[in-house]
Amino acid sequence: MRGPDVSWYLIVSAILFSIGVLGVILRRSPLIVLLSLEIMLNAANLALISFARLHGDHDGQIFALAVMAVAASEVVVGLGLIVAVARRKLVLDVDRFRVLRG
Amino acid sequence: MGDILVWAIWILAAGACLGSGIAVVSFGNPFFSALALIGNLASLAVLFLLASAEFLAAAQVLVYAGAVMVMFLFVIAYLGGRADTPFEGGPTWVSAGAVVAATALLVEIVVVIGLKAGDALSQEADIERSFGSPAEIGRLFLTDHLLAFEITSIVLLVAAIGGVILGTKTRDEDELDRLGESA
Amino acid sequence: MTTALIALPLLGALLVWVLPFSGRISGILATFVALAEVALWAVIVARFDFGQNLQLEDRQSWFADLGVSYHVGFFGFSLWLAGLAVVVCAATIAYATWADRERARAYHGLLLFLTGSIVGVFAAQDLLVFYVFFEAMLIPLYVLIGVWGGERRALATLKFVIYTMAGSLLMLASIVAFGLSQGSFDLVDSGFSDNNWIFLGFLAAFAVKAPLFPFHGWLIDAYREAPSEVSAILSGVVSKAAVYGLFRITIAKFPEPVEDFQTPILILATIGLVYASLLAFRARDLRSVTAYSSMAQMGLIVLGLFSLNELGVNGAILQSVAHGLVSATLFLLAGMLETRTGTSTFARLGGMARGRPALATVLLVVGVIALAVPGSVAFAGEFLILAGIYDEGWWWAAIGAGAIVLAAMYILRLISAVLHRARGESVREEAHDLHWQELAIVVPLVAGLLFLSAWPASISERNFPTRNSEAGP
Amino acid sequence: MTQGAWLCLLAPLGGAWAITVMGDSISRRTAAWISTISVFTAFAGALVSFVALLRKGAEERETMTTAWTWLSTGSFDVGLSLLIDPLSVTMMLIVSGVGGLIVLYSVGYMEGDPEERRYFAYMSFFVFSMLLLVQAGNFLILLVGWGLVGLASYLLIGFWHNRPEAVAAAKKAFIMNAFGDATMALAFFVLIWQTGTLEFAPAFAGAADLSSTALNLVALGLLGGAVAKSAQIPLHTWLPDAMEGPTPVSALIHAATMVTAGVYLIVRAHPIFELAPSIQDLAAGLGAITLLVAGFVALVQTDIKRVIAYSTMSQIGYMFLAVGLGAYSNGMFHLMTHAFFKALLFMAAGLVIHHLAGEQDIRKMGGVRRIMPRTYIAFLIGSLALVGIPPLSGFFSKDSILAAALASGGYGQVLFAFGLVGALLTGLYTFRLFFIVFRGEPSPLVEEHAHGHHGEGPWTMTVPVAVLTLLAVIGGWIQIAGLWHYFGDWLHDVAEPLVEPTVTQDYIASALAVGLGLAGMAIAWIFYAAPRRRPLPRLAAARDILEHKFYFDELYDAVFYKPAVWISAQGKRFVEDPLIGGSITGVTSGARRAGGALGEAQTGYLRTYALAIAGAVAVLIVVFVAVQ
Amino acid sequence: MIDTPTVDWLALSPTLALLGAAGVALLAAVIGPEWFRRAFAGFVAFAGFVTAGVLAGVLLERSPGSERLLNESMTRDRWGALAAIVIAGAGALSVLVSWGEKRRDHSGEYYALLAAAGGGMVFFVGASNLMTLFLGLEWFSIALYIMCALDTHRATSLEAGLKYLIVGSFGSGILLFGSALVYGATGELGFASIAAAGANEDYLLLAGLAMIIAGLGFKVSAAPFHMWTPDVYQGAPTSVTAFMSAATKVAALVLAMRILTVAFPEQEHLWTVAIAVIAIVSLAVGNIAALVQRDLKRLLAYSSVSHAGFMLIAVAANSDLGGKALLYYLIPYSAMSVGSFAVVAARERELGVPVTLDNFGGFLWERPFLGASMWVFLLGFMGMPLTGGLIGKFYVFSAAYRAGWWWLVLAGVIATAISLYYYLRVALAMWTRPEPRLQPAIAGGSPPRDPLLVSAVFLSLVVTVGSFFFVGPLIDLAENAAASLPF
Repeated sequence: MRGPDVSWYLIVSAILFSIGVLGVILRRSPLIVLLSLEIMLNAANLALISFARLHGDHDGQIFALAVMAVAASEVVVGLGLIVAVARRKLVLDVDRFRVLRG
Repeated sequence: MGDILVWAIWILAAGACLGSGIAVVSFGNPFFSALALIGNLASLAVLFLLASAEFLAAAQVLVYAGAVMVMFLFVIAYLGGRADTPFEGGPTWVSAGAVVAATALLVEIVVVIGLKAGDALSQEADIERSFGSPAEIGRLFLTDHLLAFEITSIVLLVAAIGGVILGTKTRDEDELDRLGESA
Repeated sequence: MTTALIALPLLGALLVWVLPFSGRISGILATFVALAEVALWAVIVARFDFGQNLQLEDRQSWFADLGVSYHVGFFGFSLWLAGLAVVVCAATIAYATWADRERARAYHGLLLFLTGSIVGVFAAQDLLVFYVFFEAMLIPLYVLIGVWGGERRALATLKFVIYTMAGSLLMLASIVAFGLSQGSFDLVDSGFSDNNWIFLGFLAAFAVKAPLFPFHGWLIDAYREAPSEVSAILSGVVSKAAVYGLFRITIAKFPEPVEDFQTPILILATIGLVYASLLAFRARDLRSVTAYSSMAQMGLIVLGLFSLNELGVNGAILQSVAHGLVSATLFLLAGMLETRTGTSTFARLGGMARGRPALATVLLVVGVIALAVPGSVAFAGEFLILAGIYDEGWWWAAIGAGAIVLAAMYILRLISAVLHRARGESVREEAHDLHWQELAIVVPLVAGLLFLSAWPASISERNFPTRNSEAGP
Repeated sequence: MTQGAWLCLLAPLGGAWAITVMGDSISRRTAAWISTISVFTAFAGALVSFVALLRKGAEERETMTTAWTWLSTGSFDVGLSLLIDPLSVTMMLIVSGVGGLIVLYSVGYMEGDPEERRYFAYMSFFVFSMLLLVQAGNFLILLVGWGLVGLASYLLIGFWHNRPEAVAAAKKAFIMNAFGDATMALAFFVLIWQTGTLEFAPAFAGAADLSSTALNLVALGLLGGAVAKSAQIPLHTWLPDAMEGPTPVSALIHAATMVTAGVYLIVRAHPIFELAPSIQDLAAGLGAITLLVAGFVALVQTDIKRVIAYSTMSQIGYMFLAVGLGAYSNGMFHLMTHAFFKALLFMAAGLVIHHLAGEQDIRKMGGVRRIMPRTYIAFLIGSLALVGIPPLSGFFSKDSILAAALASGGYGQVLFAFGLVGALLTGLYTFRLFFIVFRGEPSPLVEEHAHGHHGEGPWTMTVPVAVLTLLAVIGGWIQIAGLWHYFGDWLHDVAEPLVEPTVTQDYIASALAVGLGLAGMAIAWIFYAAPRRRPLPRLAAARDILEHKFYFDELYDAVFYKPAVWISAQGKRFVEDPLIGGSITGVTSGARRAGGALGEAQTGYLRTYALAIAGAVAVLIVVFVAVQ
Repeated sequence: MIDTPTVDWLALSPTLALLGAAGVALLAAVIGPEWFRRAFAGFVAFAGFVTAGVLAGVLLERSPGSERLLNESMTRDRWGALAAIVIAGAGALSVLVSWGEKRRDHSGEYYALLAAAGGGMVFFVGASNLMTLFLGLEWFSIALYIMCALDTHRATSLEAGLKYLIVGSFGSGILLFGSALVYGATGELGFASIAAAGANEDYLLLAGLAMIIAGLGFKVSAAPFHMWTPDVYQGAPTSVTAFMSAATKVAALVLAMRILTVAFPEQEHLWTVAIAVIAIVSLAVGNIAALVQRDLKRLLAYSSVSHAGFMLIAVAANSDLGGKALLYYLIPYSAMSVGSFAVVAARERELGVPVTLDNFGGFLWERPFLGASMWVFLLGFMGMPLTGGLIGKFYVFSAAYRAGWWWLVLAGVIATAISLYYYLRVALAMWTRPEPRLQPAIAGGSPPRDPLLVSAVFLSLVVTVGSFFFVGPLIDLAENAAASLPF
């Protein structure tokens, strides 16, 4: 049972990664930015897993698992931060955060 | 025949994955984006499965699409999913730059993969049936990657503390609010 | 001994900073330390064998992997430069005490620190140690100008720092390159280099510090804005660090590049000499004249150094000492004038000779020595320099001699503008002559100048032990 | 002998030092007397040396004494040494003797000036410097003395420092002399590198091997110094202005001693000049030109001291002429007699000025004879000596110069003609001055001061005048052509003359010179003193030229001073301020602008930060892949 | 049955000490009485850092060679141990600086997070496979994100936290993807194994390397990955900035050198040049942008960018001299960094507003010790003598020169010259004679006495100056440490 070889997975992964990058750079809602970050991490995961398959090596899978946990952690902190921001009645728009600049 | 089925599933999953990914970044409303991400994660789980990562596929669905995204949705709901117009605001060169940069990255990675594809990438290793099974993963976690495992837990712990700290209101904030009201 | 000479003022500085004395007391303490330093220097001179080269060495490994060690010691000529430093610094510290600067503890401590680092520069026999002292010398100067300077001190400090550091940093790069290619940073152990770029890096630092035309952008502001005693050290002593560096490093270590670049350097020095003299001739205030004259003199000294013969080099050292004392005294006098009139602008001065015989006499004597009237130590130095440079081409000597005529013009203008003619609008009717304490500060300097005028050979024949005409230790 | 020389040298320095250091603690009078005594002590020292030298044989009259090494570097050293030989002793005697008389005169002249102490310190210092100059045992010490007399001259010309003219004149004198110092120094550099020494004898010996270019350079450098110091054309313009100083200063420095140092220098360095004959001829030529030019300019001056100053220039021109032709003793002889009679003239003029409360304009004078008869006599004797009327001192010395010129071939005879014209002019301008000031009816100004004083001055002033009057009369008798020549013999070994005029030439020269001098006096009488005076000829152009002193000042102003000022101003305007001062501010403001631009790039939009990272990664990958 | 792997507890002990401290502090922060929390947590965190430092010292003493543990999860060597000491030192000083921070809630948690972040860094510097690298990075990064945003009542703090979080996660996303590519190219995660896999000509590996450099460059705050730095440093609580500026740089730079030399020796010709270029860009951007800053923290942030450039020069040299230079440089740099931010914190606390060049005026005369110390730190940043800053630059330049890269030396020289301008502006502001009229009011009447902060500044001063005089011993340490890397 052979499906597409690893390069196809990788291409998907690359596209997904680029979508994530686009999302982070283009979107202004911090929530969607966070979601885009998740997409980037998942793209990486996909790459890791397909490489694990390529090499027949579990390290990649384990790495991917750890990444999931890390992604979850980032989400937790990110959401906490967004909640704190919302509590301060600031507009949820990353473009509005530019007191610090120059 | 099996191959074709696998291909078909793969194409479906990959398409769904990319489609939902695009959806995530293009929906105006974060709520829909989050939902799209769930779809994205689920379709990724399928791809994982096809790449012989059963345990990870399961974890993806359970942990990610389940737990994390639920939290996400909860927060979005708490904040009231305010929609914004996607791809607008900020300096215009940012959007152009983003597209250029993302495309460049994509092309580069694809080219790199393409350069490699001829030889190495098609030579998939022969794998055991147990490849990617929970048992294997679990064993490695307790032996070779013990440290990574432990650290993952620490990261989660730290993040949890962070979530708590940031999520709760402090007295400094209270005071600020009072000042705001009196003013 | 050498380390003691370096460390004494540094420890004194710490003491002044730490002990919670009032301003006046701390000033007196600092003055005592400075005088003790002079005494220590005198002891060293007494023990020094002028028939030998490097002496009184202290050497201790600092970090061995790159071959850097704390290595200090004195040559005959560097001992004179160090003597100039300690004497001038003692005078300036005494003057600062007398002038009663605000925040006196910090001020006096910084002056002592400066003294120690200048002595360190003249003693350094390792490139990195040299760099350390060279820079350490600048640190207190920055503060002294930046805090106690005049109205435009911020600009003056910035210019001074950026100019001097830009030069110094190029030197640091050169030190790195030189030391690594030689395998040692020690000035005694290392050999010669024929790398032009490394040479130019060193040259840059010294050209700025001296300053040579056209690297003197910092000069006028710094000299004008700094407190007078700081200007005294700056022009009198700090510029001599460049002399030491030029001689001990560039000339001694880069024989080939020196040959190659001799003419351009001589041209720059000559341009600087004439240019600064001309500007001094039209400058509008006492300090500017002294500043530009200082620059002109440095051009002359560089001319002597790069004549690369015994006459010129000896003359350069002699002239360094002479000019150090002269310009320090002139700046101190400028300070004394400013405390009386609140200005050093010529247009507001004049007629101060009347009723102020001591002031007039001292200013006149110093001025006359500054313009190198024959018989003065400055004349002896300039004579040797020009005699030395004559060998490289009569035109250098001719231009140099011409510049000395210009020196006569601007110094006489200075003297007249301050002392002669009708009383200036800033000069008070009631004549305040120099106080005896001020005299006690200035007169020893003048006496030193007169002594050296009577016997310039006391320095010129004790610079180098050997009688061969090859310059360089 | 050496003790005498050192005493001679150091006594005035000690006097100056004592007056300076004691400051207010001694009275002004005490300072004056300290100075006077110190200079007379120097004279005593000079006499001791003189006597000691006389006792020796003619060949042994040369002693060097070195106090310590003054300047040395390895292979080159110069001692602080004195040379005692007939030449230097002659100068020592003149300097300290005439100097002593003038300082004594100053005691009276300067009385009441608030800064007397300073004056006398300067005077003593000057005498010291002048003695150092003439006693110097090598060129460098000579240059030291040379410079120090310049300094003393500066100090004394500008003594009344609240007068801007005095300050300006002092600066001018110093700077022109500094120019001369510089050319001398250059000459010494040649000597150092070519002969390795600055000692007189070895340097002269070594000079023989030099190339003619080098020799010409050395001689030219020395001549530059001499010309500047002795106010010869073209470096003469400072001397008339120097009359801003007190009159005794003019007498001492600008008549008797310092200005003649150039003559001394040429005599001292004659071996070099003889090796560079063209330069020596140049010296003679310059002297000849100066004596004419100065004589002409003296005709129109209206300041009593300036007239005498131009006359000094003119007489030094004679001396240059002499030494330039190699008649060294003749030049020195005239130097000595000139010291007597010119000092006398200045001091007599000083008496007049003193009497008239500082007035120096001869147009306001007239008939001074009535109120100052003895001064009148002294001035008359001085004037006659100056014109060269026998048997006064000037006659013998000036005529010996003219005779030497006559004996020096074609070039010499041209110069001889110059000298004769000069003699005519001398008679003319001297007696113009004399007649205007002393003859005729007293002018209102003179009337006004007629009864102000008792006598013509205090004894401190009159005694020196009397002594100098005597010297002006008899000073020339030590050398009478055809009879004896003690002076020439005395100097013979030091400076062997190149020309020895015959007695006939002497007589021809004397007759012509005296005749022309008398003619000049007669013309002066016609225009200024005759009962029926002839009106002055109206030569407007000539007058203009003369009153502007041949436009030398204007020329130097246009050629040196103005360009220097202009260059300086342009340098400040176009180089110093914009380039040197502006470069750093330009660089910093440029850097700050760049910083501002970077700040703009730091937009605050976090999305741009991510974009920067993504872009950089993209570039990095491309580069890596492409390079590989 | 699973064979339990043998764990080298000593190698982990510094990390564990800090983790333990974090745990204890957290407990106290949660269950202790309110008055007790801050004191206890602070003390525990301080003790944790000190213990970690001591244990790292022991580790340094007892690790003569380089030993890979747990399937290349981490390496026990002197390279990591020395870096751990520096991090622990910076952490301990940061605790002292933090003490005077007026924070009513979460003060206990703050110290727990500080200790946790420190633990992460200490672990991170020993990481020797891509997974532990990523996890360690996230460990301390997440702790820092939280700490940056800790002053939730301050909008700038939130802004800093949000920016740091998003841009930081973006950076680690790129790092992760790069790791994945490297893994794909070699099939290995461990650094040494990557090198051994011999996938030298592999484009995947190169792309991965580029992304890893970017990710680490982000943490180092090297330009052009630096843009978060000024915003975050400015917005974060000052004590956090102090910790971040010192410790994060140490961790990231040390690890960057480790991964580049261990995992990518064959790609040396690429990454040395890349790092060199990044170094130059950092020098240029950091210094030039700092010229116009008026906010002191922001100015120091740009300065830290430029110093990242300097230290990257050492990395680019890729030699034992470079390694030595890097480790040596980090010691005074950390001290100067913590010290200068501590001084800023002191001023901030007495004024109650952000410190700018304007309200810093006259500081030297009001607080002579702190002012003089600040002057010394500035001198250190400039690379002036009597501070280790000079020797650090000297070594960095030496390393670059010996590597044949004289143009890096020149770039460093020019950058230093530019930097003088803004450092000196700070100094000039500090020296300004106080004019009562212009003097900002001190919040709360009189300057708060904060002996702990003063002692932190004092210790920083001692290190800054001491590292100048005792170069020999420190260099020996650094030399031994650098010997653990395969140059």
